Amino acid sequence: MSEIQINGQRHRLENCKTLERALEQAGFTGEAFAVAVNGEFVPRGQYAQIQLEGGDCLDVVAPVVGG
Amino acid sequence: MSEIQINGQRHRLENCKTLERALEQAGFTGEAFAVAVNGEFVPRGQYAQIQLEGGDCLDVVAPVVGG
Amino acid sequence: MSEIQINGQRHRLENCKTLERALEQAGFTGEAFAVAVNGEFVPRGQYAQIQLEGGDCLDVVAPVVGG
Amino acid sequence: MSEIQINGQRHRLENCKTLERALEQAGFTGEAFAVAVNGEFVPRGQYAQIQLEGGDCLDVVAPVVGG
Amino acid sequence: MRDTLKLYGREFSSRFLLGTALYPSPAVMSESLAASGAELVTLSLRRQNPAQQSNNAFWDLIRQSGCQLLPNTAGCKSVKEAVNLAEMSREIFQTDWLKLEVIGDDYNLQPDPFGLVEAAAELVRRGFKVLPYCTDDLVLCRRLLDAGCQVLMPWGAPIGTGQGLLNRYNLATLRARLPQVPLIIDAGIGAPSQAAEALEMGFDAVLLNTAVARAQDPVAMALAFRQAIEAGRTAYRAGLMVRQQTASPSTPTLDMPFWQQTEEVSR
Amino acid sequence: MRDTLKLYGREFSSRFLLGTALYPSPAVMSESLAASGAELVTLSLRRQNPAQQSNNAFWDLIRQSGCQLLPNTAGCKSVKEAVNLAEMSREIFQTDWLKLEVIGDDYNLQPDPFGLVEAAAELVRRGFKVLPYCTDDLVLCRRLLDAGCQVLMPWGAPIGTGQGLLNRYNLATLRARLPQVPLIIDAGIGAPSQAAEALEMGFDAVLLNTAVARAQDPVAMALAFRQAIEAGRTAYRAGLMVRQQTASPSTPTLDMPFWQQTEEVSR
Amino acid sequence: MRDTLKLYGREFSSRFLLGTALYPSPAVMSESLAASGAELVTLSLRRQNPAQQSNNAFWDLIRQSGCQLLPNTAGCKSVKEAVNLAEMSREIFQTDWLKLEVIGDDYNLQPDPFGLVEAAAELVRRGFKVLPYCTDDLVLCRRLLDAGCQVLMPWGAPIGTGQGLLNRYNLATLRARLPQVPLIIDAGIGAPSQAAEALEMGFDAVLLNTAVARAQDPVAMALAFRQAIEAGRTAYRAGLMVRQQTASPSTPTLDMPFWQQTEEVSR
Amino acid sequence: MRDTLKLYGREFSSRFLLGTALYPSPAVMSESLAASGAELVTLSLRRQNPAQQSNNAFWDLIRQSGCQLLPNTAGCKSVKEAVNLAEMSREIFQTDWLKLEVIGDDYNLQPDPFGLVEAAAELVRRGFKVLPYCTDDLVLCRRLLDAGCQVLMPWGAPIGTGQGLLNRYNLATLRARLPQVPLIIDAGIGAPSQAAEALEMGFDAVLLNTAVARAQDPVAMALAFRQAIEAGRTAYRAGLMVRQQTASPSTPTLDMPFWQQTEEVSR
Repeated sequence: MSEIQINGQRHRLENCKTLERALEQAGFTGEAFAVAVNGEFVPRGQYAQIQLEGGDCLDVVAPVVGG
Repeated sequence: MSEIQINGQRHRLENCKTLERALEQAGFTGEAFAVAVNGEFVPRGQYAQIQLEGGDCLDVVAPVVGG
Repeated sequence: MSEIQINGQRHRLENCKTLERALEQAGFTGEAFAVAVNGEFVPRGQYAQIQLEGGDCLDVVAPVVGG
Repeated sequence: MSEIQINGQRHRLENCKTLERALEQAGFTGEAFAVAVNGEFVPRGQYAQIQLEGGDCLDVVAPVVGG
Repeated sequence: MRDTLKLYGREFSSRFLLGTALYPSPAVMSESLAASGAELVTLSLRRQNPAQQSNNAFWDLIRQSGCQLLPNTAGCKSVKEAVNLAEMSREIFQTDWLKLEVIGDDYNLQPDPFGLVEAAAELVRRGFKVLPYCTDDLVLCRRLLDAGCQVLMPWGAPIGTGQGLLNRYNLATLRARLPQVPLIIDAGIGAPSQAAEALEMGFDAVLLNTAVARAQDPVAMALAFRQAIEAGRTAYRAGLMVRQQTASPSTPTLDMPFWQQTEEVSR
Repeated sequence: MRDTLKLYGREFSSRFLLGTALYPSPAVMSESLAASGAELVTLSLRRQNPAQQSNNAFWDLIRQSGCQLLPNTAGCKSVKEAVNLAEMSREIFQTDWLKLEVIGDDYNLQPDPFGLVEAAAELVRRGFKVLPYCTDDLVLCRRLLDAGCQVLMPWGAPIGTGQGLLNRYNLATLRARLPQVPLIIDAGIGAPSQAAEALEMGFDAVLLNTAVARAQDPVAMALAFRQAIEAGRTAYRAGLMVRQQTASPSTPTLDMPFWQQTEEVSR
Repeated sequence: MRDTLKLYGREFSSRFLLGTALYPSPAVMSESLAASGAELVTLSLRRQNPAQQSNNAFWDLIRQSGCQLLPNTAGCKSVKEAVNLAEMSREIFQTDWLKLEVIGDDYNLQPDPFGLVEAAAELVRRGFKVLPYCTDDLVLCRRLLDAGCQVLMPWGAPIGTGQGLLNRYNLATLRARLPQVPLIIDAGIGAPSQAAEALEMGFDAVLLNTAVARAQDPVAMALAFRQAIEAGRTAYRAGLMVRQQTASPSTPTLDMPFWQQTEEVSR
Repeated sequence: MRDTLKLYGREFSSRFLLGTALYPSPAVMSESLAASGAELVTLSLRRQNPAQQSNNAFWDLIRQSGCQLLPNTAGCKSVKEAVNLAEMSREIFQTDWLKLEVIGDDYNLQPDPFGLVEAAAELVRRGFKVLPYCTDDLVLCRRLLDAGCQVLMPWGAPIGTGQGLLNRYNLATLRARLPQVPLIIDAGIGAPSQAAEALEMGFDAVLLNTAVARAQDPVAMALAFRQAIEAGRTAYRAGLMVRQQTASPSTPTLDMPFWQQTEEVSR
């Protein structure tokens, strides 16, 4: 059973192999976030195609205050 | 024939012995000036009483710009 | 029995009425000090003549470090 | 008859084809200078081997004051 | 609660006192006064020759401006001169308010601390409301208060230099030690940023002339100073951040993405 | 003719860019934005855990503010991080405007001149409108222009210090040598007087955050900065007086009364 | 021709006057005096209780140092106090030289300009050679000269702060306007570089205490000040370069090699 | 233990590096070198026409001075120029030490951070001991260390201006963050007091030229700088007093006489 990381947290990568499913499973819904896999930005339109592999590192980011 | 000074200029002091007459004679009319005799302020109300003497120094001042 | 002050401390003024005796009695000997009575400097030469009175304030000062 | 430049001045490049001869001809003798051909440093030891061509730009430099 | 400037029992909404000299024309002067929002303007007295009496454009414009007059004793070097010029001002301008100047040096035009205290005491006795042009010397300032002055006007720099606040240490000391006294920075201000800083430091107002009159566009500069002085006062009341020696991020550092990559980078 | 700030072809009437971090509350933030009159506000992206998704008060308030968004890449230390965070910003915020930060040191939070130029070039290639947070180094600034940046944002002092304009010489050089380039002082400004000075020097705008958010009253301080920035700009256009070394009187010296007495005095 | 400091007709080869207070021990004090090369040292008088009379280590060491004594009136707030303490000094120390202090404020320890002039006049009458600790106020300085002082000692900053020269403008004015008067910067100097700057400006000497006594290694710091003061004086006499606004190369630009390549580069 | 300056494994007792340009005459130059105590002197290379070869007075004097040579690459704007001029220096001067200059701007003569790092890396590869003339940018400085430089020479201000230490904040940061690296302030120093301050801040040495060569008396000024640099170093090692915000008396306040009178006074 392989694993991925989402925002530095371990997640079990079950039969869901696409980025889209992994995000759903992890509870990311709606529009207000963006994603990078292994430090590379992935446009929202490609979530369904992207196949994840064990060890992949996802970053899911949302708006915060900034200076 | 004695003399007085008005604003540093010599003036002949004829039979007019009062400050009031001296000012008239020198052409100072209206309200927009004030007077000192020998460096001492003289209130307008006293012009008629003040007797001038030869050598008296009058200052007649009016408003100017200032910082 | 009247009193004097030396450097802010009360001292009994006994039969010694001169400044000279008062200083001896208070233990001030040698050369390395100077004296003021009631805030007025008293030259060393006058110690013997100066008669003290009750309530007199003596200052006895000596060299200290300074900037 | 081709030409070279030495320190920005035109020089006729006659039958002397080596850097060594060109320098002699131009009057550079002794040790107190260094040379670059077309902006590339040429060690003293190579003067005899280097063949010049028309259009070559020589820099011959010597010590000067500096901060 | 409105934030007003209180001087000798009167309230002013403007903290900008402006001089009337050195403008390219009387018209520019009165437009500048209007743009500045100043409620107190300085002016002076000089010898007049009868011929001039008729035309005194500036004087009419000042009266039309509706500003309160603050006559000065500029140029006086002795107590006697200052006191008598003050009396003449009071008679002509019908006001007992006075910007007291006793000049101690012809070159730096600084106040004479000794003559100033003596003249201030005499003029207070005579019922004047004295606003003394003084230095940033705390002891002098206390002497002026003892003499009966209720407002002080320390210099920022010599008149007409535009050098700004030359001795922030002394000025900060004045402000800290005389918290209840209205303090007006008078002279030396050359730029709106300098005026804003004076207000940020807690000074109550600024008085100037040259920096406006000698600007390329005096009317616009009068507005700039008005804005800067309001800004400085607002900032003072809003409580400036504390200056820090070391940097600290504004954007949150927590939950920064890519930290794995960052590690690689640092490897 | 209206005096507007032109950045990448857009016109802004405000010269005050404000950050959204460090406020005591989202409500205070949005009141401060309103008081500041800012038309461009900075914000950022951080890792989110799904639970938070629901409540994002600040984000709703920003959108309501109607301000244009200027996402930053705060915290990025490598070109790769900055480029990818920029892409994520563009997707979420639907804007190709970017405040580019490539941080070169964790303590002074200064820009990394080398990474900055490389990242700027790549992001310009990708169609971003890059506003780089840079130092006051003229050569760096020209490299950024060569890379395609049309606006530069040199620091005044390290982020969050409030030290103001640490190197006036370098900043004045930048302004003089790049007269056509919009220059925005970004970071280090601690007081409105400092912002006013930047505008007086000819800088086109100021971007800050801590000095407002960490004021005792952020909303009032936002207003103070707004006033000071307007003052500084007005002053720049009005032409500041030339600073003088020696004093010169504003009140006329001619026709001074009492000169006889003066003589006696001086005798 | 030897460059000496002339004060009241005496010549000194050292331009460094040093205080004797605040040292970790009397031994460190006397080593510091030796290292400083000072020829004039300040000390004071305080109430003594008879018990102490015996041990007065510092006093013996001072006498052994061979330095000339400059007693001060530190702590005096009134003319009467200063005058009487001066008389006591003269009797004990057998010198009519006096560093006159009349303190006007307990917090900034500044001179009281009014009491100072009065005390100076009285003490000059009584035959003292008065070296007044004064401010940088030109008018005050002239009053002290009128009172008969032949040397002035303006402060750089408040005693013990080490803030250096707070008001360079006023100090430069003093130096320029009183070219013939020996001027000694007294108080506020915290670092040798500040002392050097004072001498570079043309001041004749420096008097300090805390910066040496409170250094981690007072003896070494005394030497550092000695070197810096000599450096500043040497520089003043050697004529400093004129500060330039724009850069200019030191190395010749003529005959630069590679200009062809340079052209290519710039193409 | 002797306090020496260690650069690339060599020890120097002098912390003053001096340039050889701009002197009124070769004789004055060599006297100035002698007075300065400098052990390292900078010089350069320029195109020569054969006629000059014979008379090269300065070059003979330099060799007689016994100083170690530090050739510079002044005027080079590209990496190629700097590298080739460096090679020519090494051949003529028989030294692999090099003051590396890659100029990024003709007006402020600042270093080009980008070309500088590239040239430094190449020259280190070629076996040079590189002393780069750089800015006060911490990230640039670290890149130069990564490139193999063992000494850094940040500017104080642009060459020939004499403006001193323009950005104390950045310079203090450099010193604090690179505690083990020899740091030499190069360029911009105009007065010995500025050099002393640099050493007090912990900088290891100072390199300058114009301030000595353009003094009215260069030989005396060379001595003044030598003294000031020694003073600053001594002070740094002796531990400067901590600057205080408020005054504190040096003379003891305890046992002040006359306190009764004082009371009366204060009544």
